[in-house]
Amino acid sequence: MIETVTRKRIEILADKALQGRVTKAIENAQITGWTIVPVTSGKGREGHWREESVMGTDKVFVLTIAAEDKAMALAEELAPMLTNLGFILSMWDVQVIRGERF
Amino acid sequence: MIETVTRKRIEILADKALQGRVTKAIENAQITGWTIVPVTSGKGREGHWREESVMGTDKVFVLTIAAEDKAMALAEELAPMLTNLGFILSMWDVQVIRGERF
Amino acid sequence: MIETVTRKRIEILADKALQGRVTKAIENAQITGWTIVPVTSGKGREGHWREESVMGTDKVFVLTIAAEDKAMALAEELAPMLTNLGFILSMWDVQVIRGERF
Amino acid sequence: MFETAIQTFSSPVVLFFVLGLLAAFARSDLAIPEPIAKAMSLYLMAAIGIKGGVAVAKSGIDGTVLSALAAGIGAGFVLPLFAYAVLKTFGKLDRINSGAVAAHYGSISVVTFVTAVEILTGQSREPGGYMVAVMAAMEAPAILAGLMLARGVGSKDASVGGTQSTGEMMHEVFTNSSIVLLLGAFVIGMIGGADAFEPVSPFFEAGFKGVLCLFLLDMGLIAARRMMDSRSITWRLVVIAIFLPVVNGLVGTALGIGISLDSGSAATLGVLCASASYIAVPAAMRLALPEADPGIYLTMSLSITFPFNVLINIGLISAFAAYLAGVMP
Amino acid sequence: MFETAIQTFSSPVVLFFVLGLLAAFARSDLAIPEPIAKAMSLYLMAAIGIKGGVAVAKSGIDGTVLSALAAGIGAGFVLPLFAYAVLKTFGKLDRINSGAVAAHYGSISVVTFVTAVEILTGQSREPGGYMVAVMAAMEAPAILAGLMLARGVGSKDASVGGTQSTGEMMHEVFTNSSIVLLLGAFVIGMIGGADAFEPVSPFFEAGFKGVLCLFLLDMGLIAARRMMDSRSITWRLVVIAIFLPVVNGLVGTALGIGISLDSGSAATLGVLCASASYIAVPAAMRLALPEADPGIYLTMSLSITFPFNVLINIGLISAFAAYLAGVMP
Amino acid sequence: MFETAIQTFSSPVVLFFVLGLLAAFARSDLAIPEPIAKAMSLYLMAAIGIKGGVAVAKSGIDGTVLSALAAGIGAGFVLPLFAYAVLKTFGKLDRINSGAVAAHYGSISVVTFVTAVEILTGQSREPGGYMVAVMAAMEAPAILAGLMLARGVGSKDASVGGTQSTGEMMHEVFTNSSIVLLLGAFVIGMIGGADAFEPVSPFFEAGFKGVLCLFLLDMGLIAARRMMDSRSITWRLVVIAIFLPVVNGLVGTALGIGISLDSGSAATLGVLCASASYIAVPAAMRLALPEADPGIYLTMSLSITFPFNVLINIGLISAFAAYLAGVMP
Ligand SMILES: Nc1ncnc2c1ncn2[C@@H]1O[C@H](COP(=O)(O)O)[C@@H](O)[C@H]1O
Ligand SMILES: Nc1ncnc2c1ncn2[C@@H]1O[C@H](COP(=O)(O)O)[C@@H](O)[C@H]1O
Ligand SMILES: Nc1ncnc2c1ncn2[C@@H]1O[C@H](COP(=O)(O)O)[C@@H](O)[C@H]1O
Ligand code: NA
Ligand code: NA
Ligand code: NA
Repeated sequence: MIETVTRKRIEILADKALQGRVTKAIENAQITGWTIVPVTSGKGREGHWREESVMGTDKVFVLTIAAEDKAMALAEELAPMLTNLGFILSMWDVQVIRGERF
Repeated sequence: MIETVTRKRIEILADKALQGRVTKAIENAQITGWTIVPVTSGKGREGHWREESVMGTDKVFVLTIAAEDKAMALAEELAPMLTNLGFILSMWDVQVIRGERF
Repeated sequence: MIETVTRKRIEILADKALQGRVTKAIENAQITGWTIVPVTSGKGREGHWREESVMGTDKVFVLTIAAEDKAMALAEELAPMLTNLGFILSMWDVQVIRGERF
Repeated sequence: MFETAIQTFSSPVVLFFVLGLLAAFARSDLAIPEPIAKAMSLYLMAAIGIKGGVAVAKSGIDGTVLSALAAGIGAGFVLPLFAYAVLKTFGKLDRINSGAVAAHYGSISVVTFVTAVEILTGQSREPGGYMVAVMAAMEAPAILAGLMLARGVGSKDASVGGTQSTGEMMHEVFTNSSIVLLLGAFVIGMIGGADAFEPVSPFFEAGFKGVLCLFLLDMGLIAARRMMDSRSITWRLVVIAIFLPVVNGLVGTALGIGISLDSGSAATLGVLCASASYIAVPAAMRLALPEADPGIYLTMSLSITFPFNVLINIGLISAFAAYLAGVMP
Repeated sequence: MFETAIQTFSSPVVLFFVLGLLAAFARSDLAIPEPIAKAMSLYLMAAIGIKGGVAVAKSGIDGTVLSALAAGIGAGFVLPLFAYAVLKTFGKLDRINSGAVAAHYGSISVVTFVTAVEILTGQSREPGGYMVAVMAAMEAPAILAGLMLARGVGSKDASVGGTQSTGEMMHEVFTNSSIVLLLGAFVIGMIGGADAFEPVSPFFEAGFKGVLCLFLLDMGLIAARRMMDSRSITWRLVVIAIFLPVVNGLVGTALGIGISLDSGSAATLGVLCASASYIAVPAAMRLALPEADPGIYLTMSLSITFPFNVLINIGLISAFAAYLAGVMP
Repeated sequence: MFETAIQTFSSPVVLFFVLGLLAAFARSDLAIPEPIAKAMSLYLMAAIGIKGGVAVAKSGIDGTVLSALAAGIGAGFVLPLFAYAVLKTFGKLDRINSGAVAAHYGSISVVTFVTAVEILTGQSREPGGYMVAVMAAMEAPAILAGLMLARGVGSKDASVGGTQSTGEMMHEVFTNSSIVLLLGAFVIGMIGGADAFEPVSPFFEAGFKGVLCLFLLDMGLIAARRMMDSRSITWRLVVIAIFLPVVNGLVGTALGIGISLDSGSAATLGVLCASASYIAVPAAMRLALPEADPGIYLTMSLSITFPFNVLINIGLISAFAAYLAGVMP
């Protein structure tokens, strides 16, 4: 049977305009990659938002898969943005194939 | 090291036209927020569908993060729609930072 | 309280042009369905890519929920593509309602 | 007849539709991006609405207009009853799906209307500008009729869709984006009149037919793909999806001649009755009757009736109107 | 005055804006797909830029042009100071939000400008082509002024936004997509001149007003939805969002007449001063001042000031300019 | 020569391309939404196809047309062989990537073709309408040649891409969306002829150059960003991406003059040979040869050869054609 290893998958909801700050943090944590998934609207304590690309209110999900220690380092680095910029972060364990890639 | 808490992440695949029923259920369950992710096509027992926004066959993923009790209350409320309207629901445990938000 | 069962959720990042190979593998594994989520850009060991639909560099996430045995069979079948075609696969346990569907 | 067919098949609009059908059947990956398809449909609604409004501002509202409006609205309420009966008996559909499909056939298809206007204008029988108003007025009545049939008039229904109040339902029907845009643009056209619209006419008029070509290319692609994927369609439903437009087309045309419309306008009323909605009504049904199966109503209206109307039935109706107008001058 | 109002309200552009507002208030699901809205805004920037560039290539740069440019840039730096003071004291906003909002009111709204040009041209008082250059020159100064106010000039700020260097900030402001496209198209227009642009004029000129109609439909929808969702807006901010355009409009118009612009151009300078950005500045703020609340600055500029300007204030400013031009000939 | 350069650089189409390049190099966030870019490419294919079809319907198919077609198809099969040899030896690419890149250079770039037609028409040397047919005929042969080279003719290949049957491969190449749309629109144009197309010409003809401006803006942005991100490009590949269009351009032009085409049509044949595909072929390769690296073939064709052709090589080829036509009258 095929071999899998366990990694952390981290998902950060961030403003598209500030996506670069998140991916820079990912690179600083020496994680090998990331992938961007679009989102179109949402609601939170600050109320309702909608993707309005003309005004630049868009958000995105930044996904990244990494070993636990790097994932925690990333979470640490992103923590202040979660508070100041209204980002949201969640993470969980996943099994991946060819774990040496992550 | 940064502190994380465990929450449930619930993901519901629903018709875009009926997205409001899902988010109303989320608000009824007193969950603080939700986020919409677009989807473009799929296949299930009822066959193949594609995003056709002219005819309104689009679907979306509604994501929400909540404490376990609220998550179960939401699942309970959504259960009839899963059967009648062909929605799909899955949920799993995630770690979040600043858990008081969820 | 509502009853849930545990299933595997598998997520494959693949070229949109090759999406059909992934969904064919899903059907070969006798999994009942799948859903496509768009992605817009990313970075990996091979560098940066962006969705450029004119040139056909788009990628997608193919999501599918299945019982563990089928999930592993699918992973087995997809393994060569992960290496040759640069796909990425991760999977984790989720709780679903009406588990007989998956 | 034969000449009409030639004319139909040398129209770029029709040829692009056929290209879409063929490309999808050949399993080409050709596809119009979703936001563009949606934008084209909004553009077409706005352009048609404005054109109709400006025409009515010019012509005014007289007896002909009022009787055409009355005929259209009446047909919108009556045709679903007939369709429902056929669908439930011969078609063997359940109540909910019969009601949903009946709503589609009682309502109208804006693009079929526009294609008919193109073809009739090519025959120098351009219908009156007020027919846009008739079309707009025919969008909603059938939705209401179909919903009542589906839910059983008066009966309290325990299904999920049924938990919605009639008020909510009416709100959703009348705030449906296509209906709002078509009527809104119509009113804007009436307020502004021809002078105000001169500056925007390069966009809304000169560009119209070209956009229609690309929109029909997309409809051809979608109609063919849907037909190939379809699982819920029986031969009985295929028969109905051809039978209803033929019958409704004849009835509508005769009605038009009966209330003394010119032959082009009467043919257009026939086409409106023959056409089945695939933009406004599916969107309304998804909200108001979510238990109904889009695999049935969309495949019938878009994949069977729409191509049949565009490729064959408009020609038949146009010939029938010319014949009737000759017989009863 | 009354005639101007009539003229305003029979313009298709304005009527589509009103349709958007009404549809959103009626909770219709009408929506323009996001990529289309974005593409329309890019198209409008490119078209305006080219038009201005071609106009300046034809007219050349003379004393009038230079003094109008100087007046515009000066206003861009000064108006935010006044706005900031009002927002911080009467408006009760904190420093960061006051600076962000001040940047919006000091900068300009391209669509308000275009609508004013439409309306003034309808009154045979078309402003000079160089006013596009003035508009382009007014985009950035207020962003810089607002950022300095928000960060406290000279003070080292420990906030997240403040970790960005001034160099990075300037880079982000000047490579903002709307500014790059507007200026780029302006330069292209100047290089090519009228001859080179004849072949592309069907696309960029003839289509312009129609696209503007649909863009304003969308802005009406978004403005109204944002207003209904808004949580952070107090009555004080509503007052300011009306008060600033009135005062800035009068000041700008007087300035224009003062430097001997014709009445149409002076009114346009007034409208530029009165208008608040909702495309370029929000995008720049999201990057350079992410702690500021878009719920405040976008709701004020897009949902209150923009409709006020389009529906009422352009008429007032135009009348005021005509009056001043009459008094001081 | 010098005049040609001036003409090239005052064409709005070229200027928008340069704006895109500059904006991306300056790291502006300017971007055309993806669905719009895709829609523009579909629009350009449809418009060019129709135009060519109408032109051939008018002129008929004579000896010149047939020999131009034969020359184009022949070049499509032969040029990849030469390119493959250069890529494998001097370029040091492996077999798969050499085959993939060779397919791109043997095939054609529709946008380069259109830009050349613009520039030649500006010099009163408009090529014959049948050149669209030649272009369409040149799209596919090089894809087949390149695939055979990449897979090793006759050899059974165990790689993932190789598991696909030749039948499937041919199906994917010929149902490729750009090829279907270009050929489909060509046939539609031939069936309808000029009369049928008059009503859609405001959309497909008048709008064409404007859309081309925005499309080239986007191509400039993408080409420059891809170049800045590129990791797999060596100086040897850069040299080849300049060398091949120069040689292929000279060969194609001489071939054109040799078969007695007028100097504009011969130059166009040269440009077709010189151009490298970046729409149809990459899409086909992604399916049929997924192991090849898009970072190589797209960067070479789009980021190096395309700008080189648009900014410099079209001018050179045009001058060479004029010279040859003078020498051999
Ligand atoms: N409980 C939640 N589950 C999923 N998404 C959330 C949740 N809370 C907030 N969000 C998302 O995060 C955005 C910002 O949240 P907030 O800062 O609370 O307004 C919201 O608009 C949602 O898109
Ligand atoms: N096993 C599955 N995994 C992921 N998505 C599924 C699965 N089954 C169904 N779906 C999605 O749910 C939609 C409706 O499913 P169904 O009601 O079974 O046709 C499908 O079209 C898919 O998009
Ligand atoms: N660690 C990661 N986390 C999330 N996505 C990744 C990761 N590594 C690679 N990817 C995605 O997979 C694509 C291909 O990866 P690669 O083959 O490493 O270039 C990248 O462009 C990303 O979109
Ligand atoms: Na009907
Ligand atoms: Na201002
Ligand atoms: Na070539």
